[in-house]
Amino acid sequence: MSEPILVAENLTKWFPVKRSVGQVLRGNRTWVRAVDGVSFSIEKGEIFGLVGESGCGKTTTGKLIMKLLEITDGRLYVSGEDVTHVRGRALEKHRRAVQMIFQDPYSSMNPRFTIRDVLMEPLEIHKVGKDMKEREAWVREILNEVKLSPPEEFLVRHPHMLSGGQRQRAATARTLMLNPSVIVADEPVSMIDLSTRAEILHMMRQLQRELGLTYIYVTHDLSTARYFTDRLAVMYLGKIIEMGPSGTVIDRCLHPYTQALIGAVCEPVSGKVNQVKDVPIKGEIPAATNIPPGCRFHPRCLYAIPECWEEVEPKLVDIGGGHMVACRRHEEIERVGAAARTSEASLGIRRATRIS
Amino acid sequence: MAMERVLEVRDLELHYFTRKGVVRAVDKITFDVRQGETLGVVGESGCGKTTMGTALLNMPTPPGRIVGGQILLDGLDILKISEQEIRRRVRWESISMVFQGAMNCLTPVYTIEKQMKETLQQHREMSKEEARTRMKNYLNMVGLADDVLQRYPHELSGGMKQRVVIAMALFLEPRVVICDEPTTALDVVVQAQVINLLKDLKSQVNLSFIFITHDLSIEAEVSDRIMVMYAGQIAELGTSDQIFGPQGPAHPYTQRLLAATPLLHKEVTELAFIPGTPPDLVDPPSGCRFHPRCHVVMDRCLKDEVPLREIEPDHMVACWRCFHE
Amino acid sequence: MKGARFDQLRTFWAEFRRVKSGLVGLALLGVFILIVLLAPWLSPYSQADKRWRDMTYWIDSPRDARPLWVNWFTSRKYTETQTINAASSKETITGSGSSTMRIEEMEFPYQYKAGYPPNDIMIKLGVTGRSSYEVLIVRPDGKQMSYRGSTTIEGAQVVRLSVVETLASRVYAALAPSEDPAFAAQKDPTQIDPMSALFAKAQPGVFTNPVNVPGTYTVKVKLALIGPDAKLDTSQVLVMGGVSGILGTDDGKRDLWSGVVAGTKWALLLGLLTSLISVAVGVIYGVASGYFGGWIDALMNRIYEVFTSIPLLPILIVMSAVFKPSIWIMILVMCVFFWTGPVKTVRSIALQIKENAYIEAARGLGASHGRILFRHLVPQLLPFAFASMALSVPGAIVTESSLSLIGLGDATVVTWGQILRDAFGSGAVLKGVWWWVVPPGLAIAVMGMTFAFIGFAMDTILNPRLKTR
Amino acid sequence: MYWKYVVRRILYAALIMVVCVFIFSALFNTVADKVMRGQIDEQVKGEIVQIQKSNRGMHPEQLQAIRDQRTAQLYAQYHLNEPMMQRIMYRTLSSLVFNFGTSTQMKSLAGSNNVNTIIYERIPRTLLLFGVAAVLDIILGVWLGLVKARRAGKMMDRSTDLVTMVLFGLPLWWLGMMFIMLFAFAIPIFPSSAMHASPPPADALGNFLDLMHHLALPVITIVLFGFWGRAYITRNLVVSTLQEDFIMSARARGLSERRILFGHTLRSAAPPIVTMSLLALVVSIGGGLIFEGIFSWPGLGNLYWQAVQQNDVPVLMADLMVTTVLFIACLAFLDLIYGFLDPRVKVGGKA
Repeated sequence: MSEPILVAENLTKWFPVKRSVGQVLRGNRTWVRAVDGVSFSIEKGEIFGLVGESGCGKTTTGKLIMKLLEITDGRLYVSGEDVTHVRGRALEKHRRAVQMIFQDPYSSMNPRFTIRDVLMEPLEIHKVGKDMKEREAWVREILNEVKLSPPEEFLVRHPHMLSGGQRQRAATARTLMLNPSVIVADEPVSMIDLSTRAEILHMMRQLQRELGLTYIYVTHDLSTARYFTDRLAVMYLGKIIEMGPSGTVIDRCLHPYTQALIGAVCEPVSGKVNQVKDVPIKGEIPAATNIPPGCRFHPRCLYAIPECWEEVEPKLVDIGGGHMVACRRHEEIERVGAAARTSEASLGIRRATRIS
Repeated sequence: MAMERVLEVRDLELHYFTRKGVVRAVDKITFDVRQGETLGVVGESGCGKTTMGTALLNMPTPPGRIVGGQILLDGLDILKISEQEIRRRVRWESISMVFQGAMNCLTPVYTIEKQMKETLQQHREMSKEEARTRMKNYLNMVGLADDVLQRYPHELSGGMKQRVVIAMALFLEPRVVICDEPTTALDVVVQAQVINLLKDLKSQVNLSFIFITHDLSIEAEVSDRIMVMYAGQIAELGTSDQIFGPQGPAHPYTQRLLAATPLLHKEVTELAFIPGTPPDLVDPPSGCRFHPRCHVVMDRCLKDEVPLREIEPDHMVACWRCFHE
Repeated sequence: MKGARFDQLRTFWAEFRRVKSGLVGLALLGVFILIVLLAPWLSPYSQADKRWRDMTYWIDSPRDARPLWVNWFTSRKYTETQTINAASSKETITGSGSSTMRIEEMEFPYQYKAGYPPNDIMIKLGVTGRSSYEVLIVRPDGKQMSYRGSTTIEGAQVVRLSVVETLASRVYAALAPSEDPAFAAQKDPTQIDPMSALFAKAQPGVFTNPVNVPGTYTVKVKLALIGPDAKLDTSQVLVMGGVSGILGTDDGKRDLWSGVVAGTKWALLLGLLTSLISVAVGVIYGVASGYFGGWIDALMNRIYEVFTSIPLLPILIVMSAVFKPSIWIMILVMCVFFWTGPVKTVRSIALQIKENAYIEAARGLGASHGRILFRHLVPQLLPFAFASMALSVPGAIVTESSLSLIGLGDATVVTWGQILRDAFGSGAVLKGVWWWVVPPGLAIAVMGMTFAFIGFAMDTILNPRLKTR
Repeated sequence: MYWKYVVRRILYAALIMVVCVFIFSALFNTVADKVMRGQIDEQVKGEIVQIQKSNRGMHPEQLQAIRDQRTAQLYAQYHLNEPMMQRIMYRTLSSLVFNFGTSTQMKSLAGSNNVNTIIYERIPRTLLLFGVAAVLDIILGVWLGLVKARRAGKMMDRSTDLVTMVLFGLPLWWLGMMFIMLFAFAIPIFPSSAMHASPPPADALGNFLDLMHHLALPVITIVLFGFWGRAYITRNLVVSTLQEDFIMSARARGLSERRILFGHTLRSAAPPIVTMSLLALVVSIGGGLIFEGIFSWPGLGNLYWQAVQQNDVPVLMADLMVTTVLFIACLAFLDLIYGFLDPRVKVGGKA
């Protein structure tokens, strides 16, 4: 095993909730526990997926890694260095090492900038390159890298003159300007048409191989996560509840929440029209201000027993092969689920095509 | 399947008259909706699927205008009757619609009860008690408690609003319910719940759905027949088995779209994609509109406009490759 | 990069060009700017701006005269104001040395063209040294009346016939015989209107119901220059008519057109300066408030609310009454209360922009707050800033004129408000002196309209939702 | 929930008022002090003359001592010898309890020189004039706005927009002058000034009609000047509400156009329409107060003219304070209406 490039230890982000005067006087402090103690480590050249529903803290985790938000508690190491509370020069270094691709390609670039302005900005901020000429050459090189060629044609365009896919390529190009080692990709394809989605992911993977990049892929879409990532962590209410190699987590999931998530996914295969989807979960996601005691998933869990809310929250435990799960009943669940799984796996049939 | 046709659309044309020129958003499409089935309409953004949905209510958003074709509702052309007639006989009475972004489809200043009652009273003569019972019945049917009636829209979560809107679309028992991306803004779990709800309702009430979405996977879950749209036209129209079955779809566009969708329980190393971007509908490509992006393009595709033809029972395709002449 | 900026300007202009009212606004603005630039050539009284309140500067123009063009619309014409130079002059020298006396005899023929008689006739004698004079007026019907200056005066002689009391009695003496004797006996000679009688037909009713006779009225002046050093330069007779200039005159003889032209400069200056400063402050305040958020936003909001809770004009009135500011201080004080205008909108726009991922992207790249504010946020707000600047210009002008109206303006400059104050103060509204009240107000209105046209045009471009097509 | 909001908003208005009064007190501290010293000196001088009259034999030095003592006593009574900050606080406090002292020149109708009396008799008149105008303005404005919205982009919409723009930079009081010249002199159908004919009609009905007659021209001026602006705001809000999804949804439900326009569009746009129109109106009244002077309408606005002309600082200050209080009250009232109309505030939730 190689050296981990990014390590998060008990990463925590609590946002204070706006309070009324009365609450301040009574000394009530409430917090939105957006990220509530998350630990993982990512190796160089790995694609690590963070999946979960909206509000589970996956995007906040991404922003903590970017240091766009102050870390409330815990530690964050990049390339072995503690960057939890860095400032000044060290933060600048961190900014060059870790970059981010945003979800919405339509809003991730200033509409008044041309692509040249967009790509020049990181160089201007970090004063990279001797002169305009050198910078411009670098910009062209990167544009070729993300397959926006010929560069001349794209340099003078404004973002609105590009298609969604092209925009996301340009956004990727921007992240590459500073030679980063880690890229946080926050739902990079969720707003792109299905027909071009695969193209973007393909390009990203190619870049990863060529440049030795490490990705943190934040998404709610399990299907692309399975396709794109090496390892996967499933988050619920600010905590990782299951983590491991992508195939294992999806095909042999043990946490009831992961099971519900997977059950909810739609797949383009026939014969499902008259089947009711099996989503083993109840109720709605609680607010992050009011996290249930014990196991935070227990109010929605179909397997919950009194221990689940009476005793402390279960920790992530390794059950072999790097597969980790935070559920006290995972062994029983595994036994029950083994039979059902065989039928589910058969759904992934290869489709024949008429032409080609 | 020889089921009764509820809605027949013939050569429907809807154009947007913009400064840039005439956008042919819906360009001569012909299809029908049968009693008790769900017809899925799928396509990329900007292919005209939502526009088509509003056209069925004869409610194009300006600067759009229906410029040709027929919409036959049980044989009656709703494009020929007066606005008042449409309001009385078509809208909600026969065809109701769950709009995209249902969160914004409830008037923020009224309680749910007021909005539902208002709609009921517009179409049905009934006592207060009857109305109340009916509203409660339908709310319960979509899994909501009675007390939702007294709430204002902002007091409900997104999923609840979605359910209210669905309840409202159903409670006049129309012939056809158009659902425009009813699950797009929702989380995976809630989305699955809404899909289950729709499936459930379909088994309870005998009405037809038109289910518009950009996501093929969802169509596979809900639709009996699937209509694939590309650039304002129908590319392929077939049953769920024909499209998603082992045989696979016929149109190269559908094929590629399907191949671009990753499968959850299958290790896939390479996904397909379609190069290029959808065409500008002010000046669409000649011949087959898909030809610039097609991987099996022929000479003929560039020149001749391609008709929609039946290649097997219930399976229509608009592709020169598929016609054996 | 320069090219790109230019491109955006061009698209904005292309959009703007479609809004006709906006173009009209721009054209009007151009006219106003031309008026300011060409003021010295446009106004007959080029020093109107500096000497507006200097009564001696206006001595040569008629009082309460209507605009010239009024004659185009009335059947009975008002006399035009005109200057008559001596048609003939004769010099006789008597005595020598210190008792030298030169008698200058001059004739000023005045062609009177019926209608209303002149308001006044003023004889200006450009004398250096001591002199005395005698005036003889010869009417077309041969009737004459003379008047002699009572004393010898040092320096220039100015005779205003309308205020010379003895003239009234001379006119009376000359015309009373023609008047109905019964009436003439009752009439007090000093109570007649000498000007109307002077130009009236000698017939009964000459004092009560005068019928004006056109013809040549000659003013003959006999001037005695006393002493060897006494000299006569130029002498003129000014007929003060009932109409004068493009916009007439006020009761202080000031030419209103010159006043309105002079006011244009101040209106533009104070309007643009106030809106520029206050919008700049407001935009930066709003952007900062929206961008930083948190307690900074909360604090800035509170300050903003205090400022908006104070009624603008009342506080300005009291401040002006107490501190008596100059126009520059006034502009500054207006800014203190005007900056709140764009804040709320700017803040909400900034909040919206802030939500865009590119702001976060810039932060992720390590951009400083300053860079994000001035490179990403402020440029986006520039079109809005221009629109709100255009829309706040009229407010500043109206505020200044309101303060002036109530008597709190800077009296050293001529603003449209000052002119209106003089008009209202001297009862022009109640006397119906419309040519004094209408033009300055109309000027304010047209300038307001100019900026409203421009501002609303920009506003429609910026709010596509309001577009109807 | 709504009541909690009401209480909070009123408390907040009170707080803002305190801050404003404090700012005024600090800003005009020096002038107010000077005026007060002048008044005290005047009063003491008068008292000394009285003393001189009653015991003639008094020694000048003795008189001077009495005078000094009396002056010092009064200075102390009005806190004039204290440090500046304390004087400002004292002034703030006395202003907050509406204790504005005595005027230097002006008198009330009854001849009192108590500033309160002078101010109080004017408040109802200003409220009458602008209240009547505001009601008509809103009614006409919303009506025209709806008509405009229904014909958005048509001739009628554009031409009224033009009027709005033409009137945008026009001083209200100038329009008043024009109307006086037109309708009080050229075509004398309205009186040009004041609230009542002099002498006023004796009977109640005649008195009322006389008041209405005098009220008519200023009210017409304000309404004709302002309702275009209200229409413009209403039109824009209605047009943008018409583009909302819920309107499309209501139309799809088969509701009648009338119901959509009045029931859904207008009702949903009502909170911003009401508050934005009223806000614009209140602000324009803040700027239009001196309009009263043109019509010699004896209200608070006219008081500014008179106080400025007579240089009566206490009256001017008091007028400012009272205007500000009314202004803040109006703003608070606006928010309360908004809260009442918008269920998101009324029933809670994000607002």
